[in-house]
Amino acid sequence: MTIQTSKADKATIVQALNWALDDAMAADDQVIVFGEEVADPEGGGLMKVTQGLSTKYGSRVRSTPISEMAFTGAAVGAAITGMRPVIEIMLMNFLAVCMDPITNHAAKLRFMSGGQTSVPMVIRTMTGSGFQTGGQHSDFLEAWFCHTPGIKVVMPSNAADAYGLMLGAIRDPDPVLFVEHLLSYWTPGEPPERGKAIALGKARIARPGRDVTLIGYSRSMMDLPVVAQKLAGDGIDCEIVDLRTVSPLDMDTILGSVRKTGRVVIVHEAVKSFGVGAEVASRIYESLFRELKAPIARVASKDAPVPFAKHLEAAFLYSHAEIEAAVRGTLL
Amino acid sequence: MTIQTSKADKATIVQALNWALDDAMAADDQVIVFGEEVADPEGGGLMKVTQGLSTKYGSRVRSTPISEMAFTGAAVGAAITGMRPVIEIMLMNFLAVCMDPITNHAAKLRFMSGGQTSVPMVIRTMTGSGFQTGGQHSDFLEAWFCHTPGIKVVMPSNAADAYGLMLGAIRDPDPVLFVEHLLSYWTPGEPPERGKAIALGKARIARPGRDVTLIGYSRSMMDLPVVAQKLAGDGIDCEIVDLRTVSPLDMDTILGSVRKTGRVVIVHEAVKSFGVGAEVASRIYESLFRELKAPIARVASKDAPVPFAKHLEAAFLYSHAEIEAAVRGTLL
Amino acid sequence: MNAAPDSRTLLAIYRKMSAIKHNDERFISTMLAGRLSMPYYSARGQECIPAAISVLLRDDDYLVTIYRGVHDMIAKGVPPRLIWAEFAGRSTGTCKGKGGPMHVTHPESGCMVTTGIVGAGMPIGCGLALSAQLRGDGRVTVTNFGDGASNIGAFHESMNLASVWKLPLVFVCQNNRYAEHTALATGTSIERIADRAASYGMPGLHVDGNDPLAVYAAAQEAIERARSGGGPTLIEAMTFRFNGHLIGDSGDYIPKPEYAAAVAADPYPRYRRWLADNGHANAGELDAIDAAIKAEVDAAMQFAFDSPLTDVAEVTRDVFADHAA
Amino acid sequence: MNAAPDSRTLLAIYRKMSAIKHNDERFISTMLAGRLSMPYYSARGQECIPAAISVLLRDDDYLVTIYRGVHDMIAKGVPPRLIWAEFAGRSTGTCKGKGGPMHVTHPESGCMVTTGIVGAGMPIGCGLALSAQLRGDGRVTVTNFGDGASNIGAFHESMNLASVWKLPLVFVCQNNRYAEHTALATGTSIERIADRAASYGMPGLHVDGNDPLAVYAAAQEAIERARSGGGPTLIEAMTFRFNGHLIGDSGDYIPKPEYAAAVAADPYPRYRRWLADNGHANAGELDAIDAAIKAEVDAAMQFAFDSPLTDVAEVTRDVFADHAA
Ligand SMILES: Cc1ncc(C[n+]2csc(CCOP(=O)(O)OP(=O)(O)O)c2C)c(N)n1
Ligand SMILES: Cc1ncc(C[n+]2csc(CCOP(=O)(O)OP(=O)(O)O)c2C)c(N)n1
Ligand SMILES: [Mg+2]
Ligand SMILES: [Mg+2]
Repeated sequence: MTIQTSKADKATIVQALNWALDDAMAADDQVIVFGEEVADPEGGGLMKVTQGLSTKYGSRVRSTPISEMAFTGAAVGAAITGMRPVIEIMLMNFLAVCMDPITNHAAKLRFMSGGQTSVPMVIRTMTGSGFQTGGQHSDFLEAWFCHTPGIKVVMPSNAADAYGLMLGAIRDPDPVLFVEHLLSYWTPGEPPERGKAIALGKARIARPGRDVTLIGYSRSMMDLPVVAQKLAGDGIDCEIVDLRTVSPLDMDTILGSVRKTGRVVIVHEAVKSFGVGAEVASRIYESLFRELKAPIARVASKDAPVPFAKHLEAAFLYSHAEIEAAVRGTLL
Repeated sequence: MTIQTSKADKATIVQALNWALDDAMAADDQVIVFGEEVADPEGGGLMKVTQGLSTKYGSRVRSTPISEMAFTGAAVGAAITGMRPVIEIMLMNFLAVCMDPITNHAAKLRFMSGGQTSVPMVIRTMTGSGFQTGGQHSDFLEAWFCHTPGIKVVMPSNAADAYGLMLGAIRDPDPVLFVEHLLSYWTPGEPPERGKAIALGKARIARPGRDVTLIGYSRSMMDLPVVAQKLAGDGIDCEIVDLRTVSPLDMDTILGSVRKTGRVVIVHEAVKSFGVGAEVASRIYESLFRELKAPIARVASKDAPVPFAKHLEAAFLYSHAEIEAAVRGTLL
Repeated sequence: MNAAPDSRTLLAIYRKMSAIKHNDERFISTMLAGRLSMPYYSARGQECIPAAISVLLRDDDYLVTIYRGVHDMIAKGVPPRLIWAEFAGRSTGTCKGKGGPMHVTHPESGCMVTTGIVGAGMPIGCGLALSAQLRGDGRVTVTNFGDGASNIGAFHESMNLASVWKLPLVFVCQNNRYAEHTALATGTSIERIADRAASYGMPGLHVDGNDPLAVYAAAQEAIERARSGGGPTLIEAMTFRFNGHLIGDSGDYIPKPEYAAAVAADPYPRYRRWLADNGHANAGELDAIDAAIKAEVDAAMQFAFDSPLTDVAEVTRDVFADHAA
Repeated sequence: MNAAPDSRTLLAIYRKMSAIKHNDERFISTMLAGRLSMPYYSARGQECIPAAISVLLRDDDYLVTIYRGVHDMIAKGVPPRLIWAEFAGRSTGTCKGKGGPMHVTHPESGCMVTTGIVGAGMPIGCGLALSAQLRGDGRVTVTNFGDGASNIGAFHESMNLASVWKLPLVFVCQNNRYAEHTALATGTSIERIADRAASYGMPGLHVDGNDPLAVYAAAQEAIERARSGGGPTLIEAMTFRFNGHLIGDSGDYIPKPEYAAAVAADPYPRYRRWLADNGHANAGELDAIDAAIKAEVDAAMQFAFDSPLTDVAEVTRDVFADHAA
């Protein structure tokens, strides 16, 4: 695990995150890891992101009982003493059993203490439809946390970003919700530069273009390049913005792109209503109302729970055709 | 409590809600009420909304242990057998300890069961800044639930609506989050018509006007008429839309108003970022982009936890001056 | 006061165990053949528990179970063909394929909720029991969960609430010694989960979950107490799950001798032997039961695959009762 | 192994009790005079518990408390003048007036978190204790909560986690018999909350919380166990709060004889008498302590009202470390 060299051609997100945790733990003995099954006797995490760490770092890596409230709260407590806990909530829906330590405490203690304490913790969690896990295992709930002042939300889409953002999240003095996509774990991508953190709050232009700005993050970054490629064949030149950090939003990058294109399509896997897309759109309108050439389109999952059957699950998620139609719609 | 006659001039929201619960319980023995302190030996609820009910209806009204997860889940269980539980979560922030029964269960069981079971429960809760209760007792979290398909969100602003909407919520076949504002409980208003429910999902034009549409709900309905009144003096004629049901949104009423005015200011007490205002604005733009005369303005609380000190608390909340400036901004 | 089960009851238990086992085996083989796709949490090894409890329940008694719950559902009376159709995503499935293995609901057989959130079934069970208590309809609620679930807050709150309100409820902890890959002692600070009942002034019974007579006796006591207004009971039934947490689990984390001992205590052959040894049925009769069950499994599977896939328009239906379809 | 407290320690306890009582009385009178406005949860009647525990703690030991926590804070060493300034919304307050009575934090005295969410302090206490365990710095964490809080999920999860990880933690349940307006038996199914420790294989101690010697002895045992790696302890200390849930509470829900008996057992005069009767101090010496405390209260209040109100720009500061001011 630690013997990876810079010669590796490609890396997966699983590898990248494992390296990030390993590098962070090696560099700072205040970094600790806990969650259900994260230690090696229990398999090194549901997706093996923490594999090898407990063997290497001993009691700094612990498998917990099924007690999300207790161990998330424990991360808050350890963090205010200056430790840097990175905890794993096995799936994003399980955040519903431990909202209180996150939203009432982690996000607020810096403020409520008048700046005396900070809560430098990272909550890793995973989600994503496509595995037929049904209504309680694949939701995207990032909007809840984006609407909670005091916590940052990071949602990487490739290995290099996952590594750099994880290091950035661990070093960040404030709590970070770090959302990993189940489907993207094993996609090979550019390997990260070891030891180099990416600062939170910076979006990335994943594809430069002139005509329409496509804004996405997490899973939609697997889809937007495909659609953009297809549209390029018809002479439509899309710029793709990968938000990476969903809160706080990097409005400079977003507005820079929209100033150029005047057209926007926002795509996310979370259900559409009251989702992240609404905020992104509202802010763009607030700044560039007169420069927009068309209303901003939002493409997202249906406003429903995630269904079980494979063909229903596919119909729940946005499709490439919908994204394409939305892009063409901005050009009418 | 039950001897109120239609001759009463005015009613408060506390009275209206108490009547609604009483009338619903009298009409349907499947309506039950529980929550911390809701029975008479414990005082009939933090705000006395349930006062007298346990004396009248016996074990259908119960004070619970401090176990929000258990009793909210219990409401889900009772509801799927066809009972109509109305539970009280003492303050809105405490929803953070019982999100799971609400968002993973109540909101999803109809869908996940393929329509076999429904969850006709009402979750009453209260909140509002202005009482110096600090960061964990006065948040507005309605956006979390609006972003959760399968649950409706109702936020009344006066006694007549509170009564009618409570009856409507109890009769509704789906789960409803019913948010009451601490500051408005004792404001006298038009008395409700006993026995008459208001269907969920319908906004109300609280003031007709030509120039600018002001959209609000809950507390902001105490402020918008004041600001509109002031602006009327300067010849600015505001139309006020009280959403009442925040999810699902009554887009017909909203768009009808905006078609007329072409200008919109949305005001809510929840923090601005990723809040309800973003969705309302996005939908208006999606439908009426070319008819809008100015970008939509959102006025809301600062993106911060609620501070304790009175003068800071006041600075946290939007001000009348901000609303007024926003309205004037749309007219530039 | 409690009677030992007669031969008819004992064979009813066997029949349920056989149905659980054979459906389970067919689910797995059908998945491995690539004809079914789902996250499947096999309860193979745990069949005795719901089989022995369910013969004591009325059809209208309520059941709450978890992702690992097909055994509970079949024992309670959910028709396997509806479960098959659900897993195959058909319009004839219990939930039209919208729920899947973690969310089977079938009110006609009392199967009210299946949850995928650890611990979440217990509060819901309190509500079902509250409904029965207020309506005075005599229904008992059985709510199932695992050993790992006894560490989550919902367990504590529900046990306390059920006790304070004297709800007609039976908490059944199916202790298979692992929570996903986590051994009991890694997550739980005491040896017997049944002992936690004392924190609520509730009776706690610890039984061999692979012994139908032991489970039956405990369930009889608990159900009678619930039915007669005596309040809730916690039953901890010791067992094992032979196929790991979910299909695909390597089981690496289970020490080999522990696994071998668990399989040696497989309740199904053990109970077969016991029935024969004690003259309740001979091998031929038991084989005939199995054969009938297998034919039912064939038919259930056929029913599922012959049924139409659920219409994709269903993806936005049932969100609200009045939701535009 | 445990020694009884000497006269010096006994007077240190008295001094803390006096400071708690006199600050409390002044907060209330200042509120009633309209010079302070806040939701105030008086702990008058409970002062003995933190006073007797705190004399056994190091300055760098960690404290977690709740909205009803001024007694815990003062006993642990948070300077009253900073608390006064906090309540008055001054820039010199512990938290610049941004936290208020429910959220006082003062790391220098080990007061790490005050929470307004019932039960929420216990998980955080686990984390403070985990930090101490991993760093090997010998710190002990004391986490306070009420009787009502023992019914919420966080209690269960934290007790279990603390036990499994053998954390250096003391859980202190200040059982004042009411949770807001709800009597103990309405919400809790057993008589002694200390008995719930058995569910976690944890020692549970039930003591008279109005008896400094009893609290001292229990705390000594628990703190020594924690400090020496022996893991957590649950202490249930029986007490009463004389001023209701919060100022303004009518107390209607408390039976009059119960209230009268509780006031008759007021720990403050009782302890004064005991100290005098047992020759640890005479009335004059105790009066002198009280007089010094009252002078400190005067000064603390003066400090607060002489301090500037917090700048309104603070309303968007401290949300994030790098938040634009
Ligand atoms: C709140 C929550 N946390 C974590 C999970 C992930 N998870 C699913 S099953 C499981 C193990 C449960 O073990 P146990 O209660 O013993 O039941 P078993 O699977 O052994 O039948 C875990 C951790 C979950 N579904 N819900
Ligand atoms: C999760 C949650 N539910 C409800 C409340 C409202 N509440 C505040 S204090 C309290 C009573 C707590 O009683 P107890 O634990 O006995 O502590 P005491 O106030 O008696 O010191 C309640 C219900 C809350 N703050 N948090
Ligand atoms: Mg298990
Ligand atoms: Mg109490």
